[in-house]
Amino acid sequence: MENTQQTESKIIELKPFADEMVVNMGPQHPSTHGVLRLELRLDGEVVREAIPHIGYLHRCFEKHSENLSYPQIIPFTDRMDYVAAMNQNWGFCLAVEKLMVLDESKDFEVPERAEYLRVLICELNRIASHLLSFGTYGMDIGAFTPFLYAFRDRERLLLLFEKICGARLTYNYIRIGGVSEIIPIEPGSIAEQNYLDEIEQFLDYFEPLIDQYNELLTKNSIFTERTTGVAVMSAEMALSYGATGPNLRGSGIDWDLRRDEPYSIYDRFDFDVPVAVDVPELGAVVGDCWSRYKIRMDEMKESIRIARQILAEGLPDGPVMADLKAVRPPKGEIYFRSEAPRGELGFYIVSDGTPKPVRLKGRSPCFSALSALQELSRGLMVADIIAIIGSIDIVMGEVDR
Amino acid sequence: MTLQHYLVISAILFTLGIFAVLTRRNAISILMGIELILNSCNLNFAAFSRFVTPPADISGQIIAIFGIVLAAAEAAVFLAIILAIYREFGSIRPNEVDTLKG
Amino acid sequence: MPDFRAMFANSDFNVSEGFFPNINLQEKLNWAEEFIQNVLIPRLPEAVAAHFPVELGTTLVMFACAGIFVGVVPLLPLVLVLAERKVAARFQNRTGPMRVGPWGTLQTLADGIKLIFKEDFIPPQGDRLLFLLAPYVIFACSFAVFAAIPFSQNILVSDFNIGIFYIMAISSVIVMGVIMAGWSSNSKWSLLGSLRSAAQIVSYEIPLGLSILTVVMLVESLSMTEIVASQSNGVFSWLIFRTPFTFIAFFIFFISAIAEVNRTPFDLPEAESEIVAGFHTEYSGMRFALFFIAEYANMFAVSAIAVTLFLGGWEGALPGFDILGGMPGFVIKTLALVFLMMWLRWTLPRLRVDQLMNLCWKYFIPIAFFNILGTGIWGLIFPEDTLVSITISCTIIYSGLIAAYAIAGRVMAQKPAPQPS
Amino acid sequence: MEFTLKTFIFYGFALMTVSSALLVVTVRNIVHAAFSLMVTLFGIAGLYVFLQADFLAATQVIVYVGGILVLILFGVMMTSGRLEMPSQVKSHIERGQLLLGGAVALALFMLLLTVIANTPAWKNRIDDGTALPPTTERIGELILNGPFLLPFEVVSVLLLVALIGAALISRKEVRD
Repeated sequence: MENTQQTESKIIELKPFADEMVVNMGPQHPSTHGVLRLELRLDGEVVREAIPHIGYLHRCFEKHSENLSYPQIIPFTDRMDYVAAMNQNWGFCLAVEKLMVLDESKDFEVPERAEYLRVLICELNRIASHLLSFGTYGMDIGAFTPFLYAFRDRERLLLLFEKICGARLTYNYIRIGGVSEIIPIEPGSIAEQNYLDEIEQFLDYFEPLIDQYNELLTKNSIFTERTTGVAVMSAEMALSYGATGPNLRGSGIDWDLRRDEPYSIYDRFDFDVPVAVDVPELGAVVGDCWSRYKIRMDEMKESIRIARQILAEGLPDGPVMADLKAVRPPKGEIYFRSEAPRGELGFYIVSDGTPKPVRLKGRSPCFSALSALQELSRGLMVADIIAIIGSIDIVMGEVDR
Repeated sequence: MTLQHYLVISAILFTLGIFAVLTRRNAISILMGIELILNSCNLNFAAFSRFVTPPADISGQIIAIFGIVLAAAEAAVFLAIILAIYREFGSIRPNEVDTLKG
Repeated sequence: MPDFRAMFANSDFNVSEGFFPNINLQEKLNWAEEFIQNVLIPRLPEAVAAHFPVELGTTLVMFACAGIFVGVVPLLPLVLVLAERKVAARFQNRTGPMRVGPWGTLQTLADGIKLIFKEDFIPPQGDRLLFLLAPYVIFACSFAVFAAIPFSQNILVSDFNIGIFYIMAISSVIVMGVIMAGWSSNSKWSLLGSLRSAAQIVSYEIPLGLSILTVVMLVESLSMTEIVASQSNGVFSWLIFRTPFTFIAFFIFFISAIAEVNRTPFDLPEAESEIVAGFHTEYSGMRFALFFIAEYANMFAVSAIAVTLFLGGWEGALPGFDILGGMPGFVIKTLALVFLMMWLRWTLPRLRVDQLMNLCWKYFIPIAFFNILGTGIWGLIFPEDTLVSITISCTIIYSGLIAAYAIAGRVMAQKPAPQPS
Repeated sequence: MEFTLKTFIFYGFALMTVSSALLVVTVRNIVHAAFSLMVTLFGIAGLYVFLQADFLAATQVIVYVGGILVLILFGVMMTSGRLEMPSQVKSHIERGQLLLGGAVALALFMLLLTVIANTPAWKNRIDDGTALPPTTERIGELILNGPFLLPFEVVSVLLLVALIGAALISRKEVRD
């Protein structure tokens, strides 16, 4: 009896809050968006601490890349953010292209037609990515129907991608120096016209739907109750955690690489960068889950605007691939960042002049955003954790790489 | 069925309740014993109301209803105290809760 | 209420009318015996009749009735599950199940058969006994509720004089099954779900009961048949239109009922995106099917209660629905409410725990108390239902609705579409 | 006494009540004890039905099973952790407690049986099966318009006090 009492008192000392419960949310959980594992220390329903554990999807992509030639790495980037694989391809290709022209002697330019195709496809891909985010966020909050609406529309987009590159999820479409020519679309051909018409039809069909979705979910009072004012990420906090993309703009910071550090041909298009503002009617404050979510809904409209401008201009003539004998960048290193749907996608590449990189490092936006989860979730409830994960919109393939 | 049937049942319940209160070492078990006792009393009231008083007089049932209400109040306060004790001592066994100052 | 003793006494037992005789709690156990005494024995040969074991026969008759009941009522969830899937599919631009049977009508049957043959997994670290018992507790309670639901004048199992009170009592026992299931699974998700569920059901029982109380105050009876009988003078004698307060009470009742049966937007106990599946996370096979059946039976039951209490029950007052004692009208009204529940489920997101509790304790319970007060005052002013009282009541309801609509419309119009940037 | 279906069911309820009450007292696992208490309470509700106290039976189920028992189970789960010690560590004191408690309880039971057996006048009163009028209305009248008005009000105040008190006691102190 004496003994047991002693051990008991020890236990009490070790565990000061007797009413605490430790729950593992994930890696197998319906709404951790893949294989994120959260170690929740709960006091009833209130979260004392949510500690993210990552690495369940780690594939050593960066180490792997050291033994691959540059074009061979592109399919690996597909698997990073598999929801927006086009943008991942593009980010990597942009970095390599930049690396290639580091040495003044070598000079090549991505053909104009390829640039247009890249912007068009990547903006459509951004819509597809945000659609998925919208749908799953609805499902996280408990509304099942928006999810199926989102997938219905995403399906049409995937068919468009399939038509141009043959794949639906991992495209490997954007190549170093241009875009893939597996399914060639001749300039000025009927095929090209048909393809652009189909995109136009999709945009005409989809644009009014965004307003419908806003009515269905964004302004739904239960949805706003659940998401407004929850997990407010202040501008300082967003900056210090390195949150980018919609998460940063959701915190009220007006920053978009497409506009502020224009790469490719983004400076030719006219588009706005949605930034969160307080919406008192709905109770939304800058930096809460609702703002982050709303940025994505607004960005879809901007992507449509860009795509429409391209469709209005028409694709320029010319080749879609630069005249590159071999991808063999000069000695040097480069860090290049681009605006992927989930934020700044950066690639740091060190080259020693061989066809394979010496070192490659990806800077994935979700990883940085996820690191804010621990601070954001303190003192909230279990249901709020789900709302936060959905609103920062992580893709585990990109976090773990 | 005679009145005695009910009285014997209620006597058994009462005894078991007393036994639980005397021997169980967990405050919640003791609460359950008390509930048994209260129930045996209520059963007695209802039985007497049926067998002893004239059929139209159902005062016994009303007393039993009051008994149920009291049991509810008692359980609520009891469990609140148990929770407070558990937070303080990390145990709800009465013989371990022996500190007068919190 | 017709005198059923008299009906039995003249021995001409009309099966179509009186197969489910009305009984009173005071006459409990008597009807089966009388059925044997008055209907069966006179038709038996003399020699058999003299030695007929009446007690045993009574028991058998009662078990047979129970068997019919237990056999027939579970068919209801089978239909409702299919209906839910089809309704959901229509809401989501899909077709729903189409493969099994014509238009997928046999899909639930196929699923049920599949579930029967699935492995019945029992968590090895859990509490085996309680784990096995829990589905039966929930199943039994949700079907015991049907014993007091009057499908029509004659089609009801039993007319308790405390009918609605009995229903509340039985449905409050479901909580125990939920806690049992959650605790015995030895899973934290199950435990969280069951505690959520218990807290939710216990809380929402209060506005539910208070809303029922307004009806009971007007009818001055707890008996389900009497509640329906008081609504027999056309649509405007339905209790929902009787006073403005019962109109509010109906909505409180219905929303609380949705919370009681754990459906969206109150489906926190089984919120699949938060706590996996709540209290039935660890269940599989037939036991899971039992939970599923019980859930849909509950859904039908609360809708049926809402129809009985507020929407006139079998007293349809809709032309053409008086066949079979008004049962089709009753079923149609009930299914309309069930459809409303499905509609809500496939449209709305889910609340959070604290919001759920806020809604209950800060809004519903005070409003429900206010309703009781108002109904009492209304009863003092208009002791009898007259044309005047109903006219005043309907006028207040309609003007209130119009005012609410106008205010809501103005608020919506003022709200600019939030446009960041 | 004639053995009818009614008596059969009565004995069923009685057996259910008593045996599950025995389980409540003897079972080690406190959650099992709570669930057997549920069966006991149901059995008692059944006995109330036999006493033609239908309102009381429904109240019993609503308040006890739907309310108090849920509270008890919540209490068990909130304080679970190291509830029941393994049986080996039972000390002498507790064995003595068991013996003493058993003796007291047995003596009490004997005393009660003696009293029941020797009570005059109405001791063998038989349920003649006469139907009582519905009780709900009478209860309402007696409580709200009769001699039980004052106790009713007092009880309602008591409930309120208990509610506030319980909320106050179990409220979590702000840890500094």
